[in-house]
Amino acid sequence: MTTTYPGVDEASPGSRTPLLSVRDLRVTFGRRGQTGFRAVDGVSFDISPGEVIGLVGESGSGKSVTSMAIMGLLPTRGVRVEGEALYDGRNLLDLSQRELCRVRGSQLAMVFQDPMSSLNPVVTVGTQVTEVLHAHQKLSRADAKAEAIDLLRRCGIPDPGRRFGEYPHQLSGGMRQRALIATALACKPKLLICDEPTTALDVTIQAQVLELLAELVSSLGTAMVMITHDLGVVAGLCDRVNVMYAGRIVEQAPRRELFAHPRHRYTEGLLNSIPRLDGDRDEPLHPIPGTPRDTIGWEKACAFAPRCRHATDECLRPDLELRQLAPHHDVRCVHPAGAASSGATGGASAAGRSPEPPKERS
Amino acid sequence: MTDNLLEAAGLMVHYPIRSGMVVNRTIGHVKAVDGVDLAVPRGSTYGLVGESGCGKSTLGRALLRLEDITAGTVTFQGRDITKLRGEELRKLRRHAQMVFQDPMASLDPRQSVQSMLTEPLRVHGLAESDRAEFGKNSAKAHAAKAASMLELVGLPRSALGKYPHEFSGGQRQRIGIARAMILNPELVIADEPVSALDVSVQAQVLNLLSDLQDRFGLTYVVVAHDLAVVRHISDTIGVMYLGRMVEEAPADDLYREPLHPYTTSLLSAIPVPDPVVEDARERVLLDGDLPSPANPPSGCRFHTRCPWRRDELCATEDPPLREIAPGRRVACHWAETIAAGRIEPHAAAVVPAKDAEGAGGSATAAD
Amino acid sequence: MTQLPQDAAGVTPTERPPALAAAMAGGVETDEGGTSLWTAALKRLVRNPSAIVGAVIVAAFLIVALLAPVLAPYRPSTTEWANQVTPSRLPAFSPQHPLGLDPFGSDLLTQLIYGARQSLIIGVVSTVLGLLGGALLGILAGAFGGWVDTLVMRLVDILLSIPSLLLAVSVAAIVGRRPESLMIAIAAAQVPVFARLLRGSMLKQRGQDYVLAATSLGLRRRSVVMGHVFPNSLGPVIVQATLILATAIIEVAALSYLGMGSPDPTVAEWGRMLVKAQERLESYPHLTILPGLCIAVTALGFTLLGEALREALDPKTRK
Amino acid sequence: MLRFVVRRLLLLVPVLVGLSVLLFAWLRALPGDPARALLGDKATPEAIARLNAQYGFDQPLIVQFFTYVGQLAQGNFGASARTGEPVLQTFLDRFPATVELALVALLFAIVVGVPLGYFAAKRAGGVLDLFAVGSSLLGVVIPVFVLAYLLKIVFAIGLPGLEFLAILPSSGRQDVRMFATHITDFYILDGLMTREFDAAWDAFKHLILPGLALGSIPLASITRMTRASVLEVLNEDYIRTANAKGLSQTLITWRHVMKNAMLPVITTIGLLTGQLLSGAVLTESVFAFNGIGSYLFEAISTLDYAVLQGFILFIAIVFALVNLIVDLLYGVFDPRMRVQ
Repeated sequence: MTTTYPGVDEASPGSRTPLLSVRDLRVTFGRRGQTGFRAVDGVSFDISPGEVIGLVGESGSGKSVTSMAIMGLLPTRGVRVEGEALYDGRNLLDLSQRELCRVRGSQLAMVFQDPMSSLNPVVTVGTQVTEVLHAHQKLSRADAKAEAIDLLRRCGIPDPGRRFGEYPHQLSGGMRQRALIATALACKPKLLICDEPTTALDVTIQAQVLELLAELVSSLGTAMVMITHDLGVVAGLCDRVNVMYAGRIVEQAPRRELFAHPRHRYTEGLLNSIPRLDGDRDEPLHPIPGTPRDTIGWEKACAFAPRCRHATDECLRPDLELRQLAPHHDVRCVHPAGAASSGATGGASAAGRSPEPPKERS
Repeated sequence: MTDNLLEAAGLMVHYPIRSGMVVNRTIGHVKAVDGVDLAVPRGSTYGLVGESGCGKSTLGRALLRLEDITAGTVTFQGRDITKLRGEELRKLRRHAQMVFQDPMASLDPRQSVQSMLTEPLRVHGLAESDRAEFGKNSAKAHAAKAASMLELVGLPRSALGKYPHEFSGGQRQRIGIARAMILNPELVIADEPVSALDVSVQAQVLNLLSDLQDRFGLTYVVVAHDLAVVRHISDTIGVMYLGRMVEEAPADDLYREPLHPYTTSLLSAIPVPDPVVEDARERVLLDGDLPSPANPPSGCRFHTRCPWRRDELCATEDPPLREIAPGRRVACHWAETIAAGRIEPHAAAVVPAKDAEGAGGSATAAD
Repeated sequence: MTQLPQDAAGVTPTERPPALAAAMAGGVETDEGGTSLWTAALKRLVRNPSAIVGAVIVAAFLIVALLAPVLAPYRPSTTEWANQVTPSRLPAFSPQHPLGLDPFGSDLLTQLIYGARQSLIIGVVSTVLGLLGGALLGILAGAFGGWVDTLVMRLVDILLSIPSLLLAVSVAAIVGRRPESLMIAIAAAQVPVFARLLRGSMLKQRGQDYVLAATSLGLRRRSVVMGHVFPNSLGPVIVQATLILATAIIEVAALSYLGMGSPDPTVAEWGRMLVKAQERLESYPHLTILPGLCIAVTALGFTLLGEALREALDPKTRK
Repeated sequence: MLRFVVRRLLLLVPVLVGLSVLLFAWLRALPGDPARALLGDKATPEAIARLNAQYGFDQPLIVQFFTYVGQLAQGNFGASARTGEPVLQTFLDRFPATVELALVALLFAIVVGVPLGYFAAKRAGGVLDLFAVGSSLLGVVIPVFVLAYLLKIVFAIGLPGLEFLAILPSSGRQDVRMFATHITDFYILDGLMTREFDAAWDAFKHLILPGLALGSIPLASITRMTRASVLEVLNEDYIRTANAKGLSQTLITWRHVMKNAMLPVITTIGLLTGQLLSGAVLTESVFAFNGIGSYLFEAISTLDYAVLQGFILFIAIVFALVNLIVDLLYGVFDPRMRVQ
C-alpha cells in the first residue's frame, strides 16, 4: 500500500564533511537555584555545504531556540547553553563576543519571522544593508551602496535605487522580507538560517519569497536551515527534514522518505491531522489529541507518549535514543509506524490519500 | 435557492479615512467590502477565503451587523436585518453567533469560564429546546447548561472555575465555541477559527466544529486565509480579492478547476505537504503586492497582478460576478477563454515544476 | 448528555496504559487552578522585593496614622510647653520629649505621629475625590463619544498643560484658606490626570476582541461597558492612584511652602512643620530633617508599591 | 512642514479660547468681587472703579467675558496688585532667567539621566540598576525646595566643619559687582557674546545649585523613561537582527538601540515643561533667583491673582510651543512621524 521513491536526490548526508555539526545541544532557561526549563534537550544534526535541511515542529518544540543558540543570540543571563556547534573546526558556542561578531553576518546569517519588527524602523533600508557590508568587508561608501542596490535588485525589489533611501514602514511586508534576505545574504554566507521566514506573509507572497530563497541559495551555494511549523514548506524545499518535539529531534529523514514513510507517531499524526488541498474532502481528519503542553520530561519517558494513540508502558523509558530504521532514517520511538508490531495505525497512513497534482493548463 | 438562511446583496462596508488636525475631514474611503452578493443555504457551510486585506473578516462581521453597513442588504431567516436597531438587533444575537480568531483576545481575561458561558444565558435566557432538559431559567439551570456545553466541547467540568489565561490555545478556542453555541444559534460565523492554533490542535477544533454542525444542524460561515482548511470544512467557497468576490464554487470544483486567475495563483501558492506533488507541479507566481483598498485599480481589480492579463477590457471594464456553469460564479472577462486554454499566462509568472518529467508520476498514478 | 467522539474531545486519549497514566499524573496539567488575573498579579507582587519594601513602609505608615491617639505620647497641637521655647533656643531632647519640642512648644514626636494621620487623610481624600472626578469625566467622554468626547478631552488637555501645583494653587484661591482646601486643591489637580488615563485605558479595551464578542452575544451596551470594558481598564488607574498618594503628600508640603496650608500654624502636618522649621535649619537641622524624612519615606513606600503594581498588572509580564 | 507648523499654531486658538473661558470663570469664582480680588485688599476705591470700567465688571456676564478676552487678545494680561507693573512685561523681562535655569536643569538631567538609564537597563536587576532606580526615586520623593535648601546649606552657606564645601554663591543670578553687559538677558550667552568670560563663568556658578535642585525633577523622569525604553528596545526583533549581522556593539548601541530608545524620552522632555516651571517657582524662591518663578512665588504668597492668571495663560502658551518643537524634533528622529 505504500510507495517507495528511488533515493536519487537524496545524497547521503555523511559523504561530505559537514559545514556545521551540532552535537548534543542543550538549552536551559531559568534562574540560578531553580530547576530550569529545558527548551532544547540534546539536539544533534549535520549540514553539508549547499544542503537545505528543515527543522519542523510546533510552538515550544525548541526549533527556534536551537537556531538562536547556534547563532549565539540567546541572552547570556538566565540561559545555559551546552553541547557543541562545530563550524570550520571551531565550537560556535565557545566563541567570544568579538569572534562571534566576525562569524555572524559573514559566515552564518539569519532571516527572521516577522519582517515588520525585524528591521529597525528609524534607519533606512539601504543603511541596514550596507552596515553588514561595512562590518565584514573593506568597502568604500560608494561601493557598498552600489553593492547594496544590486543585492536589493537581486532579491526582487523593484526600483532598488529609490528603496535604498526609504524607511522600512514605506515597504510592504513582502518587500521587507526581501530586504531582510538581502542583508542576510550580503556577505555570501556559507549557511543561512531561516526562522519561519514566511509565517507572517500571505500565501501568494510566501510563494514569491520561498521561490526567491530557493533560487538564491542554490545560485550562491549557501546551505540553509529552514525552521517552520508548515510541513508544506518543507516538502517543496528541503533535502532532509528533522522533526522536533518537546526539545528533541524525534525523526530525521530525507524529504521524500519522510513524507512517504513517516515512522514517528508524531510525524504521522501531524500528516494525518492537516487538511490537504489535494486530499479527499470526505476523509475525516485524525487529530493528535491533547496539546503540546501535555508532556512528560524526556528523562522519564517519551515526551509524546501522553498524546500518542500507540503509547504503552514500554514508552516509559528514560532518554529514548534515536534509532536507525532505514538508511538515513532515524526515529526516536518505541512503536514506530510501519513496524510489524503495530497493526492498528488508526487507519490513515500517508498513502491513504491520493496525491494528485493540480490541473495544469498548457 | 429555496431555503437560504443568510443572504447578502450588494453589501458594502466602507471605512472613512479621516484627516486634519483642527477639523477632521473625510478624505477618502477604505472599501473593505465593496459589493458582495452571497447566499448560504440552511445547514451548509460557506467558506470565505482570501489574503489579508481582502475584506473577508469585515464581511463576516458585517453579516452579523457587527460592522456598520454602508450599502446593500443582509437577509437572515428571510428577514431584512440591515436596518435593525437596539432591542431587535440584540434579540437577533440569540440566533446568530460568532467564533473569533484569537481565543485569548476574544475572552475577557477577568471573567471565569462559568461567568463567560452563563452571560449569554443571563441576557437571552435558555433556548426553548433546552428548557425541557434544564428547566426554567435560573442560575442553577444556567450553570447546568454551561457544564454540559463544556463537556460537549471536550473540556472537563473543573474548567468552569478557571480563567482564560490558564488554558492552552486550543482549549480557549473550545471555550469560545461553547460560548457561541450555548444559545443554540442557527448561524455561526467563525473568523479564522484555527489560524492561531498549533498545527496538531487545528484538526481537533475543525472536527469539533463539524461534529457540532451535525448535531445541531448549524449553518456556518467560515472565514479563513488557509484554503486547505476552508476546503475541508466548506460546501461552497467564495474567494475574495480587494473587497470583491472573484469566484464562488462548490468546494470540490474549486480545487479541481479554478476559473479565476487569482484562484489559480492562490491554489498554486499553497504548499502541499507532499514532496511528490510539490516537485511535480508548476507554479504561477503573482507580481508584487496587494494594491491599497482605499484606491483599488480601475477595471478588474486583479488586473495589476494577473498573469493572464489582456490589453482589452481588463484595465477598463469591471467584470461582474457571473454564473458560467451551474453553481460556478466567476468575475473574470476571460474565464471561459482561459479555461479552454486559449490564453496563456505570461511566461515570467510561471515557475516550471522541479520534476518536469514527473519523477513521482509512476507512484501517484498507481493510486 | 453524551460525549462526542474522543477525537473531538481530544484531551484524553481513550485508554492509557496504567504506568504511563501514573507517570503523567505528575507532569501533565492538573485540575487545580482558578486563579483570576487579580490573584495572579498578587502572586507576582509578593515575589517582587521592592513591592515588599513598599508594602512594609505603607503598612507602617497606615498603622501609625490609624493608631496615632494610642501611639503618641501627648495630644497634638498643644502648646503647653511654649514657655520653654525662645526664638533662639529650643530645649534639647529629654525623656519627656524624646525628639524635643517644635518651635511652637509642642512635642515633636506627637506632631510627627499625628502628621502621618493628616497626610493619610489628605492623601486618601484627595485621591478619592480626584479619582471620582476623573472617572466621571472619563466615562462621560468615553460613553457619549462625538463632540462631548472632543470637548471634555480638549478641556482635560488644557488643564494638563497647567502644572498641577499651579492648578492646586488656583483652586485653593477659590476655596479660600480652610482646613479642607488643600485636599480639594490637590484633588482638582488630579482630575485631568485620571480622566485622561481612564479614557485612554477604556478606549484601548474597547478595541479588543472580547468587547466585540460581548456585543455579538447581544449584551446591552451598558453591560458591555460596565461589565467588561470598565473592569479591564482599572489596572492603570489603580497604579496611578497609588502613585498619586505619594504625590499628594509631597504636594501638601509644596503648598504649605507656598503659604497655602491650613491657617493654624501649630497643626500637625509634615509639610507645614518642614516649612516652619526651615528658618532654624542651621541651628536645629532635625526640625527639618525629621518631617522631611517622614515625607520622603512615605512617598517612597507608595511609589515603590505603585511601580511594583504597574509591573504586576502589566499584560506584558504575564506569561 | 510649514503647513504642519501653521496647523499646529492654529490648534492653539481653541486652546487659548478654552483657557480664557476657564480663567474668566476662575476670576468670577474667586471670593469677593473680581476687581478687588485682582487689585488686592489695599486697593483704593478709585482703582477698583477704574478696573471695573476697563473690564466691564458691572456689565452682564457675557459682555464681561468678551471684554476680558478682548483685553487678553491685546496682550493685556493685567497688572500686578503689588507693584502695579503690567504682568506680561514683567514676565518677558524675567523669562530669560528662568529659561536659562530650566535649560541648565534639563541639560544636567539629560547628561546624567540618559547614561544612567541606559546602563541600568543593560544590567537590569544589577547593582547599578538598583542605584539608578533608587536615586531616580529620590528625585520623586524629596520635595524640590527641601533639596534646594540642603544644597544651599552644604555648598553655599556651609555646615560647621564642612565649610570648605561652601564654594558656590547662595543667591542671585550674577555677582552684583560684575557690572556685566546684558544684551539678551541670558547671562551666560551675554558673557560669551561680549567676551566677558568671567561674567559668563560667574553666571554659570550661580546656576549650578538651582540647576541641580531643579534638575532632580526631570532627572528622575528621564532616567526611568530611558531605562524602560532601552529595556523595551533591547527586546525588539531588530536588535536581534543587528546582532545576527555581526555588527559591533558600539554600532548596535548607537544606531539601533539609542536611536529608537530616545524617541519616548524626547516626548517626556516636552511634557516635563510644566513640572519644570512649577519646580522653578519653588527653586527660584530658595535661591532668590530673579526669574518668573520667584516672581510667581511672591504673587502666590501675597495672593496677587492678576499675576497668577497671567502666569497660567503664559505657561499654557509656552507648554504648547515647547511641545510643538518637540513634535517637530520627533519628526527628525522618527521617519514614521515625518510630515509629508
